[in-house]
Amino acid sequence: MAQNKQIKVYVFLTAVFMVLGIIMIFIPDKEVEKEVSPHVVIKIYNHGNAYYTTDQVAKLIMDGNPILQLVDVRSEEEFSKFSLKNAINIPLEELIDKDKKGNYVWRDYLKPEKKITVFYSNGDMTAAKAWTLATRLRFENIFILDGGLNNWIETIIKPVEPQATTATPEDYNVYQFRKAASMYFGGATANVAPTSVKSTVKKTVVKKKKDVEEEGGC
Amino acid sequence: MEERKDYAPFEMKHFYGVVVFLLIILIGMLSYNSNAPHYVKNPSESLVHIIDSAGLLHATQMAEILYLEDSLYQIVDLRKPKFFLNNHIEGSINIPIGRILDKEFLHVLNQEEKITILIGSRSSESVIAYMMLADEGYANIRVVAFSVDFVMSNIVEKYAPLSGRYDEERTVYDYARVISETGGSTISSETVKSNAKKIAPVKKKKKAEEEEGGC
Amino acid sequence: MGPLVKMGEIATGWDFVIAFVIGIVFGIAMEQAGFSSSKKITGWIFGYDFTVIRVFFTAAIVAMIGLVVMQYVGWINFDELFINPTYLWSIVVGGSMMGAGFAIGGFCPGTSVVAVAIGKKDAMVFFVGILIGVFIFSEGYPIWEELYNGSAYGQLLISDVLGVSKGVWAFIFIIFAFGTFWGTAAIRKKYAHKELDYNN
Amino acid sequence: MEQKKYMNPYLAGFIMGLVLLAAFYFSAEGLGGSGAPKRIVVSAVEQIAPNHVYNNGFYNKYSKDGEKNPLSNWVVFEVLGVLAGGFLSGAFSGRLKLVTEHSPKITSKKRLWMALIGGVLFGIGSQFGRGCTSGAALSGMAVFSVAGYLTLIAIFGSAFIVGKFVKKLWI
Repeated sequence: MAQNKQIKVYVFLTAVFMVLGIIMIFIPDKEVEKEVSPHVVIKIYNHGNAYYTTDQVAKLIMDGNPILQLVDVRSEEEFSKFSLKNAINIPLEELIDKDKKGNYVWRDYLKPEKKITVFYSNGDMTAAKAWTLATRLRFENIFILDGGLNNWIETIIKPVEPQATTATPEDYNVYQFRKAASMYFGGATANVAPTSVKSTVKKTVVKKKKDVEEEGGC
Repeated sequence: MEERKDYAPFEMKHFYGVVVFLLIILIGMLSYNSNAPHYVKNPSESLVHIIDSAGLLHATQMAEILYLEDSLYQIVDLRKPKFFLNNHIEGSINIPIGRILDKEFLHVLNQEEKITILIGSRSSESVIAYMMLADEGYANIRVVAFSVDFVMSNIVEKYAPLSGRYDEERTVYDYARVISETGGSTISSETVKSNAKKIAPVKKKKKAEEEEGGC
Repeated sequence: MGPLVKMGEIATGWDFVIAFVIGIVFGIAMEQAGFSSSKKITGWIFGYDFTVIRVFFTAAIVAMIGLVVMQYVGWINFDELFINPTYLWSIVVGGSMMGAGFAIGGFCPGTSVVAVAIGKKDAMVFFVGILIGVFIFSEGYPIWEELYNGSAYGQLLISDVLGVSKGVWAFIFIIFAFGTFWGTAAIRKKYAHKELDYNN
Repeated sequence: MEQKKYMNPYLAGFIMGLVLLAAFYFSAEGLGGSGAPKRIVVSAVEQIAPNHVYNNGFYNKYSKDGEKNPLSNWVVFEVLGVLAGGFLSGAFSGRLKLVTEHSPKITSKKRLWMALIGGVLFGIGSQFGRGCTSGAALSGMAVFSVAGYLTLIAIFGSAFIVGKFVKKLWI
């Protein structure tokens, strides 16, 4: 007797879930949030992969690596005075311009697959402003040039000799690299082929920054 | 033949119990108003606000505040605790940037009595925190274009607020000239001012990087 | 707007408290369902007890329906959830080893913890085995690092792969699951006699 | 103490589904299992040989170079909860008993050996699969992840096949 009472209940349950299932069909996926929430923007920054150092960018340029996409966020006038090789100029004011259809003009232009976009300005404050807005609007793979052009000059163009006392072999390697880079960017007559420079930048540059597997999985 | 089962049958009262339980949760969820941080300024407002560098405090103003020990201001240091411990501006509060939006610090940052000055290991760090707070309508937030180290060396130790890196965004060098001096370079300024406006429609793009989480 | 901790609705300090409480209810549900007995857990392989299948699929259905509704109503931001990344061959290799461990050992990590809690010595040995296994994997990591990181397809969603909405996949899965429920009920009648009485 | 009957699987499944939903709603991740033993191993090795942790790619990932103790993680506390929950439920249903559960056809010694082998296999497999039945399969399925379904098929498929060879262990 209890047996078919149980079956009746199971039939009832099956019916309930069939109805739920049919309702599910009509529930669409919610459109992806237009903006990245503030908490997540801070989390992305805090994970430490918002910056590219001048060494890494110099290496990418010297290798002629197509993955790099330099964006100068300063005004047009400053851009025409000086800019890094193959950089394009998107003044901060124009960064989030929209076309007629309401899409962000630069979001897709900067986002051909597998590109690394590095914003730079004189320091890294304006670049950080651009980075924050762009991250909020779901731009992809965007970074800040650490220290901006001022730092570029101080590290790449006029590298400082590490003092003998405190320097580790690592510092010397980096210094060698920077001296060669300085010649490369300084356009010295003796065209030092960059390939002969053994890359001493310890983090392999080409691998996209987010190679450390986020803590996840079990 | 009565099948030997070692588990209890599913009775209707179980079903009703579950439904009631779900209703309670439903009521709870409906009455719960989300007060997670969300944007008050839309992107263009945020851009306009940050372009004319509203809320930017100059080194001289900072020096004045420190010397006068002006209690109207409170300094928030965004660096990691280990940096804060080995040196920090006297009287400053340490809120690492990763936790700036956490609920614990809401009363510290979003209040009327004191004006908060955000400062970090570099100006980019403080401006990002500043934008996030300003965009959420936090009141009385200021930001600076220099770092804690600058304050320690150029204001606290000796009074020289306008020497050194007081505005990280200032062009410290005449780039073109400096480079040409180091070797007669060709100034690379092929500007690719692209006006390519043919933009593919925005695809639904999943965030590529793996988030923290898992089992 | 969930996930609460990550979206800043709750202070991060609560994260571990929530984890513990959720663990308790999860432990109770597993133990009550009978997951503390390896005989019951492996019953589905030999056809005399399909508890694992029933509990597993019901839980999946309920969670799926919940997520579909909540993401639509805006109570949860689906993009912020942790989606298991797909590493094809690593999963195939790992899965088959786990399957073998399941059939031979009679537990899985979660259920072994529950069994340990009620005093099953074989579960304690099983858990020690897991620790040894993890140690072996970690020590030999350089050897199979490529396999572990290879064939990565990122965080693929099955609804995206099939090009249907999540709700439609939920429906398909519900049909599949209830098919197995009724199917296994029939199978169980045939193999029920196989069940031994572990009355030790 | 007379042993109570088990709960109906569908009711237990319903509760587990709600718990899984709560885990996602509160902490954005599913109900893990093998994350805890992994972190126990990492922190143990870190105590004994810290520099070994540094240069081994796998430990390194979870040790976060000493800044954070690998054990202070969501899944570890969750598994502790499971332990407590299991005990409570066992006590409530009168199933607390220090025993080795084994089929009458095999000795308890053999059963313990089999459990050990099963555990080792599961330990290795769970790292390759980045999760176990509850972590990768169940949580993965619930969140529509292809990895979840793959893991499910791999685990249940191979368990069914291997099961044929180890029949006498169970029936």
